[in-house]
Amino acid sequence: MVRFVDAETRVVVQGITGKQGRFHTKLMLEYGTKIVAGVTPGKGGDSVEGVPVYDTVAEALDRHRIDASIIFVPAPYAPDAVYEALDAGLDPIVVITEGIPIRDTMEFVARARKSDITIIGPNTPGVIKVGECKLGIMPARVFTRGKVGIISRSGTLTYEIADHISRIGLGESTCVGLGGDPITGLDFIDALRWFEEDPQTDAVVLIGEIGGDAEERAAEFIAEGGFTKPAVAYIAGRTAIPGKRMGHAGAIIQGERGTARSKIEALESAEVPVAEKPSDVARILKGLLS
Amino acid sequence: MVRFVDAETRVVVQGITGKQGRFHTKLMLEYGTKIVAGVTPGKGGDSVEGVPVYDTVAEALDRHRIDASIIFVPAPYAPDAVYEALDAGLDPIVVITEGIPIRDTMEFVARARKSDITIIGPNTPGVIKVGECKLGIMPARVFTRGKVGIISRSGTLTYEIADHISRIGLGESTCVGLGGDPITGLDFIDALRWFEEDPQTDAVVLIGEIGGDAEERAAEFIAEGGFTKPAVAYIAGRTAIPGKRMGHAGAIIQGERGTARSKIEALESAEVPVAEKPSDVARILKGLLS
Amino acid sequence: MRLLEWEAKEIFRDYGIPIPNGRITSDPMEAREIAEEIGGPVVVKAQIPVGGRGKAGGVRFAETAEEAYEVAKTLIGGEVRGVKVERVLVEEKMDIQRELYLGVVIDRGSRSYTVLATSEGGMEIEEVAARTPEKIIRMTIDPVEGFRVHHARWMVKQIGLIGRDLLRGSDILLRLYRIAVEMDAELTEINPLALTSRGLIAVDARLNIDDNALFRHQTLLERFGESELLDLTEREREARKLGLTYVELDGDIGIIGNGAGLTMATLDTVQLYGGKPANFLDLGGGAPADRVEMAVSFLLADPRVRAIFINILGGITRCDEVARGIIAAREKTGVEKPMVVRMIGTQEEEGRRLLEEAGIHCLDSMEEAAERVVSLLGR
Amino acid sequence: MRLLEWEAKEIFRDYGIPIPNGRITSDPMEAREIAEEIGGPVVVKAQIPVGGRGKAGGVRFAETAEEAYEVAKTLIGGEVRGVKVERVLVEEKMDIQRELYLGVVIDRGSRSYTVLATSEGGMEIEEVAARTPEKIIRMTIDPVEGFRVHHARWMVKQIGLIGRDLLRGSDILLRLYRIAVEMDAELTEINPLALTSRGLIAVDARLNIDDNALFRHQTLLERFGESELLDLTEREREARKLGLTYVELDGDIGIIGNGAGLTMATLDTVQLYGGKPANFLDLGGGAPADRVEMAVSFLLADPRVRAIFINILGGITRCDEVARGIIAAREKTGVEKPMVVRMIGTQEEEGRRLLEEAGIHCLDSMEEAAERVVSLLGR
Repeated sequence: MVRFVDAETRVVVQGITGKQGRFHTKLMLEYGTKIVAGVTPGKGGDSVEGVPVYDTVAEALDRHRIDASIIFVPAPYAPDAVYEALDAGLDPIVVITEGIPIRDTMEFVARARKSDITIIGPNTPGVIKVGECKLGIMPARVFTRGKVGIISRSGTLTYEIADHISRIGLGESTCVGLGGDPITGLDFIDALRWFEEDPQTDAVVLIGEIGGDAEERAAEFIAEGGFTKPAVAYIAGRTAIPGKRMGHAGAIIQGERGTARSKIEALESAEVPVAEKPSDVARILKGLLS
Repeated sequence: MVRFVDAETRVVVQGITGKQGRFHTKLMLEYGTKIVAGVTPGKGGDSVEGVPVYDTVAEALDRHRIDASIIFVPAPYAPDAVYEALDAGLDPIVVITEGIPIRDTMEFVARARKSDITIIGPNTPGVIKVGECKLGIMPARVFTRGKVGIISRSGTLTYEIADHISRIGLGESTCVGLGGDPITGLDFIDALRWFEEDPQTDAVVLIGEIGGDAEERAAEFIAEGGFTKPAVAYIAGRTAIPGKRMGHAGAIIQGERGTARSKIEALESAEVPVAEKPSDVARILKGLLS
Repeated sequence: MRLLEWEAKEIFRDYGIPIPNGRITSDPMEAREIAEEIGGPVVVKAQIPVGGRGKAGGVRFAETAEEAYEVAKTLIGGEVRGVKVERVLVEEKMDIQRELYLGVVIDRGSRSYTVLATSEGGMEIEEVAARTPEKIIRMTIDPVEGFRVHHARWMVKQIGLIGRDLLRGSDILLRLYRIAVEMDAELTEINPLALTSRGLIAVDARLNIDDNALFRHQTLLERFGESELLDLTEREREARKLGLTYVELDGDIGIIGNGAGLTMATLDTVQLYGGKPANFLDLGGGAPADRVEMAVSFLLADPRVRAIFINILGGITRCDEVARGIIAAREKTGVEKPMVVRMIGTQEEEGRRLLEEAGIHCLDSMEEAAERVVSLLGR
Repeated sequence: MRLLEWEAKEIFRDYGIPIPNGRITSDPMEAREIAEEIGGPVVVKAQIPVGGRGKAGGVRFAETAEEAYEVAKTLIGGEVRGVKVERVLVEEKMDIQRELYLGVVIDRGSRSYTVLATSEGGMEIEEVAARTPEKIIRMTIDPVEGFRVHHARWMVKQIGLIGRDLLRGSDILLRLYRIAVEMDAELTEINPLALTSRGLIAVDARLNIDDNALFRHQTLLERFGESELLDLTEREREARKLGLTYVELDGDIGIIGNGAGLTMATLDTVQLYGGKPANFLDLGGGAPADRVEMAVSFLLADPRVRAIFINILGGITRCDEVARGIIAAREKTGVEKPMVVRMIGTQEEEGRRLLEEAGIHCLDSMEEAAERVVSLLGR
């Protein structure tokens, strides 16, 4: 079963002494996230923003109760960090790192599934439970507490749409970035299952983009009744051309697969309205929820 | 839980078209073993001693109900054959092949343990339930049906001792060869657990040899009450010299570890009589059982 | 990184997969020599990084060495499917009895390698999937368990190989899987795998490497690095040198965004209002002023670009840095083009102030900004 | 296959494990040159396949190149622990601050690799295990899951490495594990791993390869094959060439059995009756007459052997083949030695008949036969 975060989630930051790790540890602490330890091999004994740093997750676990991990380790070493978190039983594991080889991701995701541990990412902005816990790099400012859940393959587009949802007065419950890579630990269906059960979520926004068939599979899941709350979608990349990678490693149309048209059609046939522009999402939601 | 064989066990012979495979298929059939299929990749459609040959175990399984496998495949390819049998869920898998690299054995044994499948061997003469099923290469002649179980690291020494036990009128129930390699799927303790539960076995003979500490661990298991029936042991290699491999890959004294003395002392302190000569085993047994 | 046929074949050969005799050349004279060495009918194949070569005349047969020379001369320097042909592969023509297909792809849904085999080789696997899906044998590989020889045997048996061909075919399939894993391939394909009098031979080869994994395949970059640029436009090659995430499109509105999704959405919205984007350019997260400057200057220098739309949602990215970059680009290039900036988020006020001072008005809404930039061009 | 120190170090170096500067030589003059190149105090180490070299004078220090020459001259051609020294390794002397131990062994009980580390380097691990077992950090590796860098970090942290040394130490330990797996090692050891001013350095190296896996390490056999024979006696080398499974012992009764366990039991029983076995010789399963002939001839040719005891329990092995082999050996070598044959099982009658005809009496019981052969020699 998928696991996200809340006010009680106690976190270790892997790669805490790097530039990104330091910066976001500060922002997450400011948001109220319970970061109890950091890990950077060879830097045991240091501290970052008052958070003690250990050489290994095992040592951090000897001293602290820890539930979840967020990983800022560079791509060549990130899989090692994931295995360390998996071995420690941390759940969820948020992998911020961009540029991890697909093969590595496939392998650690497979291991995580065997242990029933949720991996969010890689190449994700993370997950936020608005007002309680931010386990990621998203700007806090765009989120206000409310009833809309967001599942997204894109970072800035999430902020764009969340900003509209906040401004229109709906607000968000939990927002999760699946990550921009072709293979991610979490997919739309996993997240939809979670939101279906989440009492704090009344409706969900799906933000997709070209590449793969995750949106089509999500549409099928919804059509089959797997998710019953109101849902609205936005798909980026209507103008993308086949064979070209549009920024994200996962955003590429291969042959006739992965087009925005295919995704939009699938969602619409599952009776999920698909917004033409990002700003339409909030308006459609408002209509559905009133 | 360990699984051995009986009159109902239906068997596939992997590597059936090789010289050894053919020869022993004939002998096993003569003994009454239910060999229902053979496998040799590229030889699908042939038959050996009236047994149909398939290219893959999967195809054999499509046509026959099969429980167990015996493998006569040369060492470089034997691990592949084991994985094929494991994937098919066959149990037990008897690996006759000698000369398999230890690393390969460690890996397939680990996988078998995760699936709770019994691997007998490698480098084993196999297992026989006397009068019912011979899944191995042991000469049938030395065995007569009776009440003594044998667990052995050595082939010919098993036949030697079984011959005495047969002649003295006790006879054997089930005899299993653990195999002469340093790492084997089955060890003394696994087999002792099985014999403890086997209603047809009144006493057990342990035939050990130098190298490793399997006999010491068995002694400890017995001392702790894990096996409660009468047991007699014989240990080969009292005269072996350290650092020299005595025939079997596993029969080597390393430093001060793996000596016959250490094994004999451990067994005797577990109150298991250790015979000085092979012929003493049957005599001691007779005393214990009368 | 999409390898060319001959590059993929070199790797296949390194892994012990049988390929036809032949060599690569950029010289028609050498093509003749290669054909002479081969001493029989040959095939001359344009080495370009796009599919559908055959139908477009990029694969030609030659009965004699002289004919090979003529064919090579026509192909080299010419264009096939809009791509300039720099080199051809001259290979012995095989006596093909049957054409099969073997492939290893990444399946996003199951998050694992999927091994594919079909007896219907010679056409695109998508075509087979559409026409006769039941003829595709498919196996999803657990990344932890791996793909084993008995799986390979089972698969090639299903596509009709028996006896020695079953052993050879499963061996080839296993090696193909090893290539996929060890080379971090996104796609590994033999199509067709030909059954010939000499046994099974990989007549065509495809191998696409995961760009994220190139750091552990340095020798690959050294061997084949140059051809990686073949399917990029001039402008895309230039952008790559600068480290910009840029895709060329055929419109006239230059687009800069931060984040792949937002930038794509910006293109889509511009188009929705009737505009035509000239490009995709994603600044990524937290771009400093000099990077922004580089991106803006790049578009200012593009003669196709008649107006620029910059869409920033500041999270890690700071609006003041973006503003400084924009201003510096305009000053240093001295190029004036209509510019619409939408910018909100981190350090928004400071950024806006800087832009206003430089005479650039800033908008709040991306839709409004898109509408504006389109109307600037009079649509 | 037990590699010598310098051979193991070459492999360690291939895998990126830091080792001292130095070279192997069989010439004292060259030892001087190496010492000159190194340009400081050196250590000259006899390359022999037995432990306990140091205490036996096989490892000597030299302050100058001249001294290195002298030491090398003493060692080369001499004996250390009963083994002739053919080559020495001349290496820079390290300034050792601490001596650690890292090792990867095969643990029969858990059926897996076990990784070991201790801060008490420089002595045999068995000694540490006996004296201060609590100082050995031990990790059993699931062959399916493998050994990962965080495991390595955790282990080296336990033996006192911190900061950069923790990263280097875990890196070395991970590489050591990779060697164990990829080289099919039974034992892989760095002892001591020295903490020096230049960082961590593998001052001594051990690497024993699983003989059963040598088929996939052909280059290893090519590089180091000859030294594999160093710890065999002359007679054992000869036997190996003939493909016989033979171990030399110091008695006078030649033993031949079929099956390792039965042959060992035969030695034990002979000794029990007061005899002294001259060897272990296992025919294996199903030996044909010519193989038996070769084995018997081999013992007939051994001047130490005063009587031969052949113990056969025929399963796959056929008694008639054994009998033919024995008779052929006697006839062809023309050597007469007292011979006791115990032979039962497959084709027993035919075998006995053949032997009786040749004047060799056959016994049923191995104990009886053992007693007989001992009494033949008058004990």
